[in-house]
Amino acid sequence: MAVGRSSRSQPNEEASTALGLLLLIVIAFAVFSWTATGFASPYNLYTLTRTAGLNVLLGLAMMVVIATGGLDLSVGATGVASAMFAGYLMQDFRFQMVIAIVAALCFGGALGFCNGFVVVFARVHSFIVTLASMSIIFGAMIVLTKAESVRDLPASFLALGKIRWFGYLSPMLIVSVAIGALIAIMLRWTDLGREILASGASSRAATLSGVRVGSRIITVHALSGMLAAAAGVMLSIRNGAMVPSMAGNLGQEWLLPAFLAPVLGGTLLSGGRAWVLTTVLAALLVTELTSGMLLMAIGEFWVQFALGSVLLLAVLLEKGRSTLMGTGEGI
Amino acid sequence: MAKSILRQEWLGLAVIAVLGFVVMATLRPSFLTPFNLFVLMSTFALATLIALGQMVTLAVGQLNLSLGSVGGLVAVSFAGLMDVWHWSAAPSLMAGLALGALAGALNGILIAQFELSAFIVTLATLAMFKGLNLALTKAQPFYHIDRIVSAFGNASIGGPIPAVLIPTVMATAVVAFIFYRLPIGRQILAVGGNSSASELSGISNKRAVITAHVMSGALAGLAGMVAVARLQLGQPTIGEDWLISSFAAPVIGGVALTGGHVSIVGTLLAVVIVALITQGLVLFAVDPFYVQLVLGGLILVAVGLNSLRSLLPIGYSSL
Amino acid sequence: MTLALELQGIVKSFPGVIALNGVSLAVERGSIHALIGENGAGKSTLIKIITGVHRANEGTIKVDDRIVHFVNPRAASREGIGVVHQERNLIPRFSIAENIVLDRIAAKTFAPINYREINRLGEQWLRRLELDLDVRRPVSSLTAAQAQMVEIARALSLQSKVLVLDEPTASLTSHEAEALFRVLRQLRDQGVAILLVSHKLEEIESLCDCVTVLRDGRNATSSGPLAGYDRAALVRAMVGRDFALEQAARIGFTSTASNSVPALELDGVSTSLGHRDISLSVARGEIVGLYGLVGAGRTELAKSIIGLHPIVSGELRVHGRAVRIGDVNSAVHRYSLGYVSEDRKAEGVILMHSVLANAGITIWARLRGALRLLSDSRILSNVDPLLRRLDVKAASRHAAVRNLSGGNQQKVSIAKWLAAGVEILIIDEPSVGIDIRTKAYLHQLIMNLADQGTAILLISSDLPEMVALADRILLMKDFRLVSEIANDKDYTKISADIMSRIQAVAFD
Amino acid sequence: MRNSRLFSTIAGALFAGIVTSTAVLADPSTRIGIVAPGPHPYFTQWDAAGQQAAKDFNIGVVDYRVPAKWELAAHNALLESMASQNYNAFLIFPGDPVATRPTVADLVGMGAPVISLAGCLQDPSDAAFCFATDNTVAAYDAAKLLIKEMGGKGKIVHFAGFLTDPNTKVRIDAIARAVAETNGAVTVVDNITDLDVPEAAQDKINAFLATQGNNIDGIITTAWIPSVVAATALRKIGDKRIKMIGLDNDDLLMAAIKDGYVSGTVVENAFAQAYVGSFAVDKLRTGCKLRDDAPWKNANRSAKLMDSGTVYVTAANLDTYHDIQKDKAKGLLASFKSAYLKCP
Repeated sequence: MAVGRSSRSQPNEEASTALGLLLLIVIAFAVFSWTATGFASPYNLYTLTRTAGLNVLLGLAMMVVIATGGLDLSVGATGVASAMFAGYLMQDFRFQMVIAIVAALCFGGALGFCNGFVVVFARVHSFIVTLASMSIIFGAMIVLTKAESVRDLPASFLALGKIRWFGYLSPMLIVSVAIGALIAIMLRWTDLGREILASGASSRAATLSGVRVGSRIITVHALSGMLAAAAGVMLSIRNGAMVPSMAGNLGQEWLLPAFLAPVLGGTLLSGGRAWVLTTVLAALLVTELTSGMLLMAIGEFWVQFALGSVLLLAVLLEKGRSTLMGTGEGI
Repeated sequence: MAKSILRQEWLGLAVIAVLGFVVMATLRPSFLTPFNLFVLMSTFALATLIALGQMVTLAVGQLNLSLGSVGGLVAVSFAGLMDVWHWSAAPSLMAGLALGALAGALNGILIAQFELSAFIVTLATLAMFKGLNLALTKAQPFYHIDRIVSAFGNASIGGPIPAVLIPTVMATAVVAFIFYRLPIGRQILAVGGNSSASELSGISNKRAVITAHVMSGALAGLAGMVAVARLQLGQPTIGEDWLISSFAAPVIGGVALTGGHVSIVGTLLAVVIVALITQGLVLFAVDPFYVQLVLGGLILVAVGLNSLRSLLPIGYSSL
Repeated sequence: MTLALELQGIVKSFPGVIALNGVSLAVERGSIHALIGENGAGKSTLIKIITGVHRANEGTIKVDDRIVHFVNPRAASREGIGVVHQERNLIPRFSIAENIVLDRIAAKTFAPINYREINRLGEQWLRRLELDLDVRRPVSSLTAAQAQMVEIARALSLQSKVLVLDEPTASLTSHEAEALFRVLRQLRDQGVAILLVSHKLEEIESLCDCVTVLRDGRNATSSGPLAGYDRAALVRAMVGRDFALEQAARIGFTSTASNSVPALELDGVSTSLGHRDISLSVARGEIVGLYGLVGAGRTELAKSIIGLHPIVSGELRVHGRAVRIGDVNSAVHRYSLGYVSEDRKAEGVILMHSVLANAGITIWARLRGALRLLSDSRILSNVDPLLRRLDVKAASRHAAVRNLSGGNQQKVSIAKWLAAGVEILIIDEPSVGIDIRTKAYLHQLIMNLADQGTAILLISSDLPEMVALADRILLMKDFRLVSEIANDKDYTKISADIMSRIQAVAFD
Repeated sequence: MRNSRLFSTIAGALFAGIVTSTAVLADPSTRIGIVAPGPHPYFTQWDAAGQQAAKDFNIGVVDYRVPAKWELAAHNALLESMASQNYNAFLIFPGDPVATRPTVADLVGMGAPVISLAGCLQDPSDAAFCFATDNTVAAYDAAKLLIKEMGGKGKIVHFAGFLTDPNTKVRIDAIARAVAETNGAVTVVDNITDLDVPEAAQDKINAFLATQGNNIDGIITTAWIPSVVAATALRKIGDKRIKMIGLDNDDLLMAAIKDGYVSGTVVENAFAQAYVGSFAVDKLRTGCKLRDDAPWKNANRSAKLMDSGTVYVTAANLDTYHDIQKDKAKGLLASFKSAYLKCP
């Protein structure tokens, strides 16, 4: 009995992708250090790690849904709405900061839960459901807040944004990486994560093995909502205010970073494979590229074009890789 | 049976549209003033092009997130050609259409040739086209468009009928002709309806997919240029908020998200309904942000109804 | 010669399995030719080679005495091979006429379509099939039989010289099947060569002129007139006279006090899928076979039992207790009920995941510790003995199941139920696409399971397998149970009995 | 093995980068960054004014930069990147009056003085002061001018920009105040907001004019896109009965003033802001201080506002208003030197 072609066990693939990304990060770092004035300055590293913290969360928020073969367009709307919710609790109801943040996470989780619920019970693809909910959530948020920022926040909350370690490190990245570690543990070392991946790889096989695929889909949407909420809170901490437009109209500005990290990190869009480490590294790389390009003379007007190209390049590479390996895994 | 359901499907929309019209006209007599009708039809003209642009990709079972981004890029290029290089309107229009089609072709080729997900490809090109737009314009509008274009954007062709309705009517006719009369249109629908069956019957699925995206790009480009004519300037922000409405109208109009079926009349009626709602909110001084809420809700209701309908057994396709 | 289609020495192998090993086939013009064989005999692979879906590793294909090479399905249809697959290949929203002439639409790009012409053509072909339908109706509104007719019309419209029909009557009523046969005879008389794949010997006898029997990827008979065979001879050719001897016969199941309460019992069960009044019982340690033709509703019954589809009336009892199983999760974890799917690649295993992940999926919930934590080593310690016992051959426990052979995939698919320690196991077509040795091994495994007290409901279309394993055999037809046979392991007798019963009820 | 090599590479690159960047940081001359929050024709004057200031006041570098999109995150990212590039003095239009504060705090913390330009940060902030047109005054003046054009009576509609922009609310209030002074002769029919997206503005403004155009006598627009759209709509209707006053300097608006469809526009002195601002921030960086007794105004959410004034542009002074702005800039410069600044 031939044992197929090469045995491609998942950890190896993840490690090689991670190594590749790490190499790119280092190369980019070296290149930008030489070419872009101030790239390696402590302040730039500080802001870079701060932005990376946000991008890591966004990537993870999308990754967990992609793991089941779905997607969540409403991350931006959910993130901003949840942050606004926390802001109102602190500003108008004088909630303790920690309680407000926890409440915001729950709020985001609840919004995600609704997404997942509709996806499962209306049996409609998550694309169209989250497209609609992105419009509904953002619309409702604007109507309720009259599009006004939350500006009167407790000092303890504002102080969080000023923490800076060793001069060049933002704790936001550490928090995000810690959350990433939790999700990695969840995906690899709990039955919940394993069931999520099984649901994404083959919902029929998973169902027939006794996995409640529907509730796993709801789980990841809720988790995605929570992570989006965490991203919203993190950005609010950085801004010192909750601004309704901080993720752009309908939260659309978060979509590109949210998809860039998992796709670059080798998460399969068809589901069943999701790597936290590479998603985190990919988010770092994207942040690094953005920052470097801003610093180089290329100019801020080309950043978006470049990020789009990177996304395209990533899917083309993944396609080429899976064709070469003959695995036929769809992107 | 299916046919009667189909008919009911857009009969319902027609009833809603007419009712909405009547309600508005009775509650606000000013609704029927020629200028208001002119404005309503201008809105309709642009929104229809956007909706059709998304509908053609839905027809082949895919989607185009870059629709607005293509529209914006074509809009500024169209205006830029006239402003910077002093081209006249006609060649600029041609160049704009070609650029839109080219952008669509890029999407289509990446998707069909490399077998990539339409979602991720058009998300990437959304960013790329928008980036090009910003890099070209430095985010500043082009003001000096050809007088013909600005006159066209404001002109009426008899009574309250705006001239910008002409490209929309023509585009709709062409799209309808392609989908109902031309082999390539039928091939697009066949691929959307059952791609393995279409492949077996000798249809080139790749060509159908690419064609659908080319059409989508051209329609987006045309929409962008109509927007320039209406705004009287080449705004780089054109297209930024097309995403939701581009899906809303076809979905409400009964276009199958899985592909293989388009309803042009349904889509047009859905555009009318959405336009009436937007107008109604302004007329009744309701917070304009409710538009977002209502649009999202309508999409959900429409897909909910569709999935309900698909539960009803009709013939073998439900097996 | 008047051979419309001739295949010689066709060899086709897939990784780990040789599906066809030197198969020949000759189909004469103006004849209806039956291609028969048990499941896994290689019929569908052969059909796929004839229709250009697969390419043979060796051998020649001749159409009208000309050697041809089919690089894709399109090439086959250009050579006059028309095919009607088991699943429908129609564009749902298109009209009947348009579906019939779809190939013409595919050939052009911009020349406007003349619907009057298309409707005329469509009507012409429909009329040839004596079908009175409005050709402007969308095919989504047709019944399965009508849709199949449309596909036949489409195949004919391509001037097909050879018409291949794969299990055409599987989803037809007997009345509809008769109508189809009239059409096929008529086409034969017009000179069309028809290759018919079917399980139903009755319909083959009444319809076909010639026959080729396949067994285990080889010709059991070469192509020849059907007149030379009676039904028993066909059955012999299909199942192989001495094949049953290879099987280790199982010591019969005996009812004792410890298994007097059935582990699984259905009492007058009807399902939302159309099963009516199904009553059956499986005791601990018993293997109950469920036999039937394609489309009889066996798999659907299995899926209804495990909670995938609702049971609308009647009672389902597990260990004597009436239960309602809402989903597979509770079937597995509450009622200790497992299901080995017939569709291994889509439902049995998760191809992209590791052996470990596949074999352990049913016990994750049980093994998890605090905070739902669950380590690989913990799963491994539970499933590794099983994987060893099943002799699963894989590069490592972390290798993706995709890279395993069919037999090893099937072992993994069964391993998860062993790991779960289910008391009731429904096994659906366990040996499809699996080589003989692994098959024998699986049979031994199933028997051992039963001996250890597992109640097994075995679904199989493989008659020798059924006879070798089952203690009792239930016959299913059109979503109803029609007969029960006590299995005394006398293969010749039992197989003839089953065949005659199932064929007897085929057209009632 | 492999990993340790990677880490040493990272460490090496880090070290090299830090060394080079600190070397550049030692540059003693003033490098001013003028940063707008997003593309807007209003800011085009800043570039030229900055260059003028660099020449007139002998400042090392004055660069005008703008993010590709009107978006807070992009604005912050641009500011951060400029801080890393050794810009050591900033004139910033805040992307958000509160959410830009932490970034400004960072910049000031690194020793770069910041003046908030054309729009103010909400107090308390680390900006030295706010140099902007007093929104209340500008909107009030515009409303007064409109009321005068309308002959002291009639109905007004106000088309405004994003509600998210706190200035929008301030302007609504200022217009209400001007209207209130007419004792009911003039009323505000509606304040329609969030018109900064072209399509939305097009739909809403046209719909409003279509249905209620006969009902109103005056239009005041306080944002860029609604100004353009409303001016275009009036041209389309061809009706010069409705008086309109803008609060912007878009080309199409200017053309409409020239052709008589729009009465005039109250233009902020963008030239003066960047020109005088550059001078001020350079002085603040090189040791000068602000006087404790400077005549700050308390407006625009800031207690330290220096009003940069406005110019009322009509068909009569359309071609010369840039000169008027420059003249006024000289006046502002003089008063800043005398009343606001003290140098050692």
